[in-house]
Amino acid sequence: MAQQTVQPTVRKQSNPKVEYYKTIWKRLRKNKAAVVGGILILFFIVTSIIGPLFTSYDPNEVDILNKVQGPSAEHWFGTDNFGRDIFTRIIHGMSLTLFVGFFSVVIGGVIGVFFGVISGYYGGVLDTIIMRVMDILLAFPGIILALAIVSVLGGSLTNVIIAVGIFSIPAFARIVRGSTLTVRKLEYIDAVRALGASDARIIFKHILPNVMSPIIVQATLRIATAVLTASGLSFLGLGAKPPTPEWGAMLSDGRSYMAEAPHMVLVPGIMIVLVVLAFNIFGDGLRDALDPKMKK
Amino acid sequence: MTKFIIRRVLQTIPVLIGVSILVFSLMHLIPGDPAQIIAGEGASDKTVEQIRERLGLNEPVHVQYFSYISNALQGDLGSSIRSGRAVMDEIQSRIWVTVELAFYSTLLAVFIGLIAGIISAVRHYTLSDISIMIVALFGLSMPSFWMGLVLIQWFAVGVDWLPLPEFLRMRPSGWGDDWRQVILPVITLGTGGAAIIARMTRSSMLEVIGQDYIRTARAKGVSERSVIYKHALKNAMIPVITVVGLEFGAFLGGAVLTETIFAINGMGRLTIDAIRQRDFPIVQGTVLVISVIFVFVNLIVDISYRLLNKRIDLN
Amino acid sequence: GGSDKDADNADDQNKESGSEEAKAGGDLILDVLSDASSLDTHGSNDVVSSNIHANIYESLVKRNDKNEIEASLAEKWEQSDDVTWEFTLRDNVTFHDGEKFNAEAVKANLDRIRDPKVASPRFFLFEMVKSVDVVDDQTVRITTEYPFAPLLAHLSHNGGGMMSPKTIAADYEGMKNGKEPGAVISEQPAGTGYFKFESWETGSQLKLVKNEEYWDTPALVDSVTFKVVPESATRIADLETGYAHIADPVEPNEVKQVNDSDNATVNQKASSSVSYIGFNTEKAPFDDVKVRQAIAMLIDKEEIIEGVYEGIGIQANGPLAPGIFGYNEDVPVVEHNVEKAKELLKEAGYEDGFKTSIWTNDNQQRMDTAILVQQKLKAANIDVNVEVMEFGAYLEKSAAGEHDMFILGWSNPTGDADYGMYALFHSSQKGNPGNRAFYENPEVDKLLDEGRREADPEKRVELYNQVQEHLVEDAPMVFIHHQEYLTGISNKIDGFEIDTSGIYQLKNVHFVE
Amino acid sequence: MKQTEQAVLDVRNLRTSFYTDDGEVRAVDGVSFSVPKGKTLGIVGESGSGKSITSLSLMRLLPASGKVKEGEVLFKGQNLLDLSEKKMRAVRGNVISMIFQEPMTSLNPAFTVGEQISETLMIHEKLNKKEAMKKSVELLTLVGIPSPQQRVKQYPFELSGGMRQRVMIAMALACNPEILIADEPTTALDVTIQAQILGLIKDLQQRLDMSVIFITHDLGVVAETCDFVSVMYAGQVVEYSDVISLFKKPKHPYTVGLLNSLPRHDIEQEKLIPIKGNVPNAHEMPVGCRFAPRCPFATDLCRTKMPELITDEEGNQIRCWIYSDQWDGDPEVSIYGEKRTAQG
Amino acid sequence: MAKKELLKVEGLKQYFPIKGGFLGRTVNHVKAVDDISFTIYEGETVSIVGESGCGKSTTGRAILRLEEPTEGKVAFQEVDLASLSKREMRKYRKDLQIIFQDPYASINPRQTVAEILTEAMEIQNSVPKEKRRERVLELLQTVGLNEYQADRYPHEFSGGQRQRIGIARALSVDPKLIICDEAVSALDVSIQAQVLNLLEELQEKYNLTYLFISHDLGVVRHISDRVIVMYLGKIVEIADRNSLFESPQHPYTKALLSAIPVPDPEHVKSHIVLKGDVPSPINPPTGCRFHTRCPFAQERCMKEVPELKTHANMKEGHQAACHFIEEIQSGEMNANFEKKTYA
Ligand SMILES: Nc1ncnc2c1ncn2[C@@H]1O[C@H](COP(=O)(O)OP(=O)(O)OP(=O)(O)O)[C@@H](O)[C@H]1O
Ligand SMILES: Nc1ncnc2c1ncn2[C@@H]1O[C@H](COP(=O)(O)OP(=O)(O)OP(=O)(O)O)[C@@H](O)[C@H]1O
Ligand SMILES: [Mg+2]
Ligand SMILES: [Mg+2]
Repeated sequence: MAQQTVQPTVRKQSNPKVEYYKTIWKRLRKNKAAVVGGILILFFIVTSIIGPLFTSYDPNEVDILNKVQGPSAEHWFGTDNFGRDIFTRIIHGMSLTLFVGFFSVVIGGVIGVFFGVISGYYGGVLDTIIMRVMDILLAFPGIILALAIVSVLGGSLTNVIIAVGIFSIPAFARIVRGSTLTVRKLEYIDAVRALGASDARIIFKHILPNVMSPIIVQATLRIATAVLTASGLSFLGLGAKPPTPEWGAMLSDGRSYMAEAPHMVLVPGIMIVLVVLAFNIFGDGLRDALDPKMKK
Repeated sequence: MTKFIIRRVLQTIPVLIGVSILVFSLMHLIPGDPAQIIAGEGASDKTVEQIRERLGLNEPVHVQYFSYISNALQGDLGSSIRSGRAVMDEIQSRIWVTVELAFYSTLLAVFIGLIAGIISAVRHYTLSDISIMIVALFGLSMPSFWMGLVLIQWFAVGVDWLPLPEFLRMRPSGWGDDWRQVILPVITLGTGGAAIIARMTRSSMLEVIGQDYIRTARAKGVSERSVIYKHALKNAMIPVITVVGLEFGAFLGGAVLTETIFAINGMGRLTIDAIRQRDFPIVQGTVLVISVIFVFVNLIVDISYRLLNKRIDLN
Repeated sequence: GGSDKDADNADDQNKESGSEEAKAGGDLILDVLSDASSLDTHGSNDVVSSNIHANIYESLVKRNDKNEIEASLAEKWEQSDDVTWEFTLRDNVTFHDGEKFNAEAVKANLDRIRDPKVASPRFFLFEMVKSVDVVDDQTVRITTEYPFAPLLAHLSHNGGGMMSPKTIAADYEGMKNGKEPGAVISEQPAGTGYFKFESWETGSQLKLVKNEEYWDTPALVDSVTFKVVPESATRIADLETGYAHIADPVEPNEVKQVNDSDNATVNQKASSSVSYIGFNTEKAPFDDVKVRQAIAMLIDKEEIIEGVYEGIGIQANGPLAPGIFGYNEDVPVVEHNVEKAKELLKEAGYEDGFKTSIWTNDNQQRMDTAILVQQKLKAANIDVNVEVMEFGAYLEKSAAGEHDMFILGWSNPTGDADYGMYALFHSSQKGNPGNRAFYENPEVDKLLDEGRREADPEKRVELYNQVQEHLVEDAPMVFIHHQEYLTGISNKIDGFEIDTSGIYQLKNVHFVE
Repeated sequence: MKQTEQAVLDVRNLRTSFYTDDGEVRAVDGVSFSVPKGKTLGIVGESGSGKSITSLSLMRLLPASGKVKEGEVLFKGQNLLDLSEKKMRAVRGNVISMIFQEPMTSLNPAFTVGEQISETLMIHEKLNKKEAMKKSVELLTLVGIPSPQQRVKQYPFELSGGMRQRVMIAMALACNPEILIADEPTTALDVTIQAQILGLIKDLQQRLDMSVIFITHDLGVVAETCDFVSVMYAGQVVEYSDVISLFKKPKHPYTVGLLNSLPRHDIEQEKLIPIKGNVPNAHEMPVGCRFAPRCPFATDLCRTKMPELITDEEGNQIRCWIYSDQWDGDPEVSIYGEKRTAQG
Repeated sequence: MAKKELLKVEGLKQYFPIKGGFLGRTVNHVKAVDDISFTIYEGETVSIVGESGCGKSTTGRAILRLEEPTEGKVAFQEVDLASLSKREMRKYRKDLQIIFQDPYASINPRQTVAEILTEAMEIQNSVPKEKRRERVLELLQTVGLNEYQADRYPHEFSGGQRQRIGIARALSVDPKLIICDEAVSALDVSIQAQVLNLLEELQEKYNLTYLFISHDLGVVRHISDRVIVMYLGKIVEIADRNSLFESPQHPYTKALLSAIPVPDPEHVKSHIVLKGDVPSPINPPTGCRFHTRCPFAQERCMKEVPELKTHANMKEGHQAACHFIEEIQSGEMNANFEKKTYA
């Protein structure tokens, strides 16, 4: 069978590991969307860390006299119904939003990946059982699950994170299972098996690293979904506890002022869009960069 | 084919049992006593106890579950502990509106998503591709409830060029009275789906366009138009259809926010209200029905796979 | 439907005259927050359901706007001794289903609400009733187990609404076949009220039509449709676009928007309810009255009313709203005074403050209140954690006494001090029945018990005044305000009223031009 | 030689490049050959030597990143590279047809075999659906598929690899093309099936008087099916000759190397003599002769200057300094002498 | 030469279940390998040839217990591998190694060459930790790679070089038997020759035994001592190399040999073109599995399974499974062959 030969790259004096990541990095850099998304994400992260140092208000300081004011020089994004500075709250809420996105994906990802890999690697009855359970989770209306969790554990950011995390388990499990099935069939897995490697070694050293790219891509995209879901939960009154400046909650607080003070709804709304957008764009770019088929 | 369908239907049984156990245990884990909620803030303990007795809530949980499931197997999903109406009736009067909403939203999503995705794929890396994808990403990133609120604000407070309060009229049942009522909720719900489908179509088309058989078609002298719309699209539809199925499912379960904002009396709101009121039978009923529909939609998806690509062996 | 169209035509004709005269007919549309849970007046205990019930059912007596008991289905009544009451019924009344209203009907209703099999959530209203006897067709006798002064007030409550005995019998029949109590009644409710049930699509809308055979002057509009619109912004949109005639409730911060619009105004009506911040008086540090008093002084009620309720509502000094029977207008006012509060805390040994939590359910105003409280208590170094819970969980956990501070409200549909205080402060009512502060004061218990049994209104007022003084002293709660009902009313209609317990009075509503 | 014979297709100095992230890849860099009427030209060479890209360049079916930079593809004197896209479409599948290596992936999984064959007929012969289907059945009979009536209604996955390849052939032959390009048509197939297919192509060629371009890396196949052979190395033609002389008297050191590396089942060999080293990196082609780094005869001249493709009096072509006047190595060197004899 | 048995396969069967029906029951089996027996002696190279799907790889995998065999015994140095627990088997894996066809898929793209080789030693603990690096470099040299390439990633190597990495990995644990599953099929001829020569050198140097799986008869003739021909899960012929190539006995072997094009334009050769395709191993033909394509097939072939044995006219050690070997050989039986000569 004829095989397209990948030519040996004979570049000298370069660390191969660095070289490997350099290739990905290079492709990633070529992808304009990924660059824009990455810069935005970086911007958000940096702002969420150092931003609070530069705001001149306390995010929770009530100032009834100045409530519901439109944007002005003192209050760039105006004030809310307690006279709190929306700009300050947005900045302080940024880390929360990123937190929710990040940790819920970590929870969903770790559990989902674990079950997906086990399912795909061992197959058989175990696979059937795990996948049926995932079907149950998938068929179970997510918002109800979240509602139940938040009701059991109480409304807080942590619980929203748990809820959204559980939401995303089936997605990870399915993707990882699929990739595991492909990787498991590859000959190098048989080769290490023939060397006497244990299942644990095969899974952790050989399968996981090779199913990483779909996981990473899924994770970035899921962060976006998580942020949206969390804000939806806040909208239903199940989000972070007040007066936490979580954006979904801010948005929900502002809705009865929509006519009077649209900025209360527009500002957090647009911020959510921007963050979600950034992760989506980046995730997309990453997918293209990691997928050799998408190479121009 | 029939054999396949029967098998798939049988396979859903364990899933549904799992779902019912899950919802049953969740509902019982949640703090909040239905008797107390029915009795209200100031009812005496005696009243609460009487209600609890009447609802059979004093039985051990597993007894409650088995009596529930044995009734359910006989087609009796019980009755609402709040209104006393049969769960089936409650669901029946709401399900169609939700299904319709999901259906129209899916149609919108597919229609816009496919067109955008194909254009984007065919002209990939051109300006139109990039702008379509940017718009799609925006659609995807917009919280649906936010979009709903903004739409309502526009239409209600009125921009002069769109003075159509009819858009906002709440419907007594279904969409009977005025088709325009359907527009805003469907836009609200369908936008995200359209974006997802557009992106899926694009990547699927790009993948297919690189396949050997597309080259074969060109080598036969087939026109470019035919290559795209005949040879590529039919193959590219397969992953898109999966997404369509999942989206439909998500629309069904996830319409709560849209239903709340547009005062649509659908399954989502029924479920949420029932959870808040600890109306166990209703919650169990709605979750089961939504799960059944979800499973059913996936079955349809699998059948359409088969119709699109005879290769897929249903067994 | 058709009536809508008729109304429009009528509007057109009236345009020329421009006069504001009452005009019969038309379909009145109300956007309401949520749906009734049951049409069985014994079957639920929420305001939304009551609002529907009030239009279909009538009670033996009713309260007028001055909080005085008036005749309704009972023409007159007398108390033969402390525990026996005799009611003479009107004889020209029939139920919507054609049944005659008589003493049997009254008995059937009052027996049913007390039937443990029915397990009515409104049982507490008639818990003290020992028996209901038919004296003759037009006379009914009610005997209570102990002297119970507010019986008439309780009878005026929606829970005392009269349903057709035929439907009651049918409902019992249904229960035999495994139906839930009230299921049959909800399908075909029949009362004596000025509106008749027409149709109900649960979760979506409920329609009532005018009762042409009403024993008194009938209602003015042809029909009333209650539509469920959970999202406030959407209700306002409906009102402003003229699609709905009444929107209830309007959020405090939307009042301005509605009043500024050309086609609607907000109807404000003082209520008989109270909002409060309670303490778990069994739990440290709130078992120390000084701490409670200190916090009462730290909280700035005015700021809460201004900040959360846009200045709408009356500051509360006690649990009873002005106008309620037993209201004490001389009760001392707790002033907002940070310095004094700090002193008290110092005396109590909490000079450096403490950590605690405040619970609320996911109601926007209560959450906002919690935030303001949190801010205010910071002044005394009290670190408050706001816990938001979903209502069901909130009720269960607060009834179990797991809380520190909590925000709740209490409405008073009977307009009597007993309803307004017994459940909240009597030590027998701890937990679910209402005393979530777990307040216990033997003196107060005694006064409340006496208040119930005392027949003489003068003496009762005296007893309740004392209770209110105790409450200020003991501070089991910080009473924040008596809210006002905010209802959006379209300029197309007139004659709308709402009573102090939040029940719409739709009899005189009519369309105008 | 055979230059006298009429050439249906004449490829002159074809150069095709890909423009990738890493720069230009000259996949085809100076390819010339001609295909006489009714004869078979074989193109051999290792993987990546540019065989497929050459054929796709002729058909103008290069992927988006590829471009023909230079050269002419003369079909009966007409340069195909100058045709409008529309005219080119009329050529494809009609005058020049192509069969690809992977029969499974080269057929559209979503359409029946009949639909796919008919499509060609409907485009070029303007047949209606029914006629086209009828003709499709005939074509399937022609390529030796049993019960063609049923087969036309089946989908590619329902056929075995060999049958799929027959369908591809039927599709290619539908409009009686003058030239058939077969790009490794049997590589994915088993030997016994390969034998069937090769026999079939040969058979049809004779019956329809087609010219065939046969691309393969299997020298055995070349020996059995081709009249002329073009040997490619790293994007260039290094040797072109009739098949007998190529095997008997190979001239290019690479051709010799290939033959020596080949294990044979029909004779016993002591030892294989491999070519040293690897095919050069597409991005870092040697400056001189591209084979020089692996060539046992290479001199400084070879390493610094690229030899031209020269045509000898017989019409055979060779790209090697040894046959030029400038050769600075051993003047007595005899390349084909290095070839192991059959008796090993 | 007294030959020492290294591997003895007896009655090996490998059936793969086909799931289907309600609730995914097993409805049928792919009889990938159906009762085969053979022996490999130390230091020799035995090849298995046959068309795609005839069960060559499955045999190799079953020997290594990469798939648990359905039935049969695989004795390695007289120890029945099938009877070992998974843990014990892992120790034995040191002696049995495999090299795969696809040089791209058979090494983990995320490990450097050194990591790949070290891991093998680590798993078997065959080389002390401090000596591993040294051994890696040694191995690289053995397979003709350079030391400086030790820390490179697979994508930086060409196909032939990767195959060398695969060989080095197999060698790293000092195996006795190496199964080469199409180990050179994916390589270009010029590279293939390099690798084949390497394999031969290593065999001499370390007294390795090869089970060489291939469909390329040229390669097989070049490298093997003995050859096994398989058809649809069964062995149809076993013989030493010369005997097989010079006097093939089974009609299938004959057809196979004749179907291969010879790189010599002057060699005019008649091909036996078999009709039809290889039947499905799910429902293999009854009797002799080759009868559906065999030009000599008789009634008997459809009913009786022929035994693999040495017929009268055959050399010692040459076995074939056909009812009519002798009749065909003597020309008594007429084939309805389609014989054909190209061009
Ligand atoms: N799309 C592409 N982008 C960049 N380079 C390409 C592309 N397609 C082919 N090439 C390069 O062009 C050269 C020639 O490829 P080609 O497919 O013609 O080889 P081949 O001789 O047909 O090989 P094989 O025997 O493997 O089919 C190779 O070096 C390959 O890497
Ligand atoms: N895991 C499996 N499950 C089901 N069937 C299998 C499995 N592995 C192999 N088979 C089937 O067993 C048969 C023999 O396969 P095997 O891979 O051994 O063939 P092979 O002779 O190595 O072919 P090739 O030359 O194509 O590599 C084939 O029909 C194949 O489809
Ligand atoms: Mg090629
Ligand atoms: Mg194999």
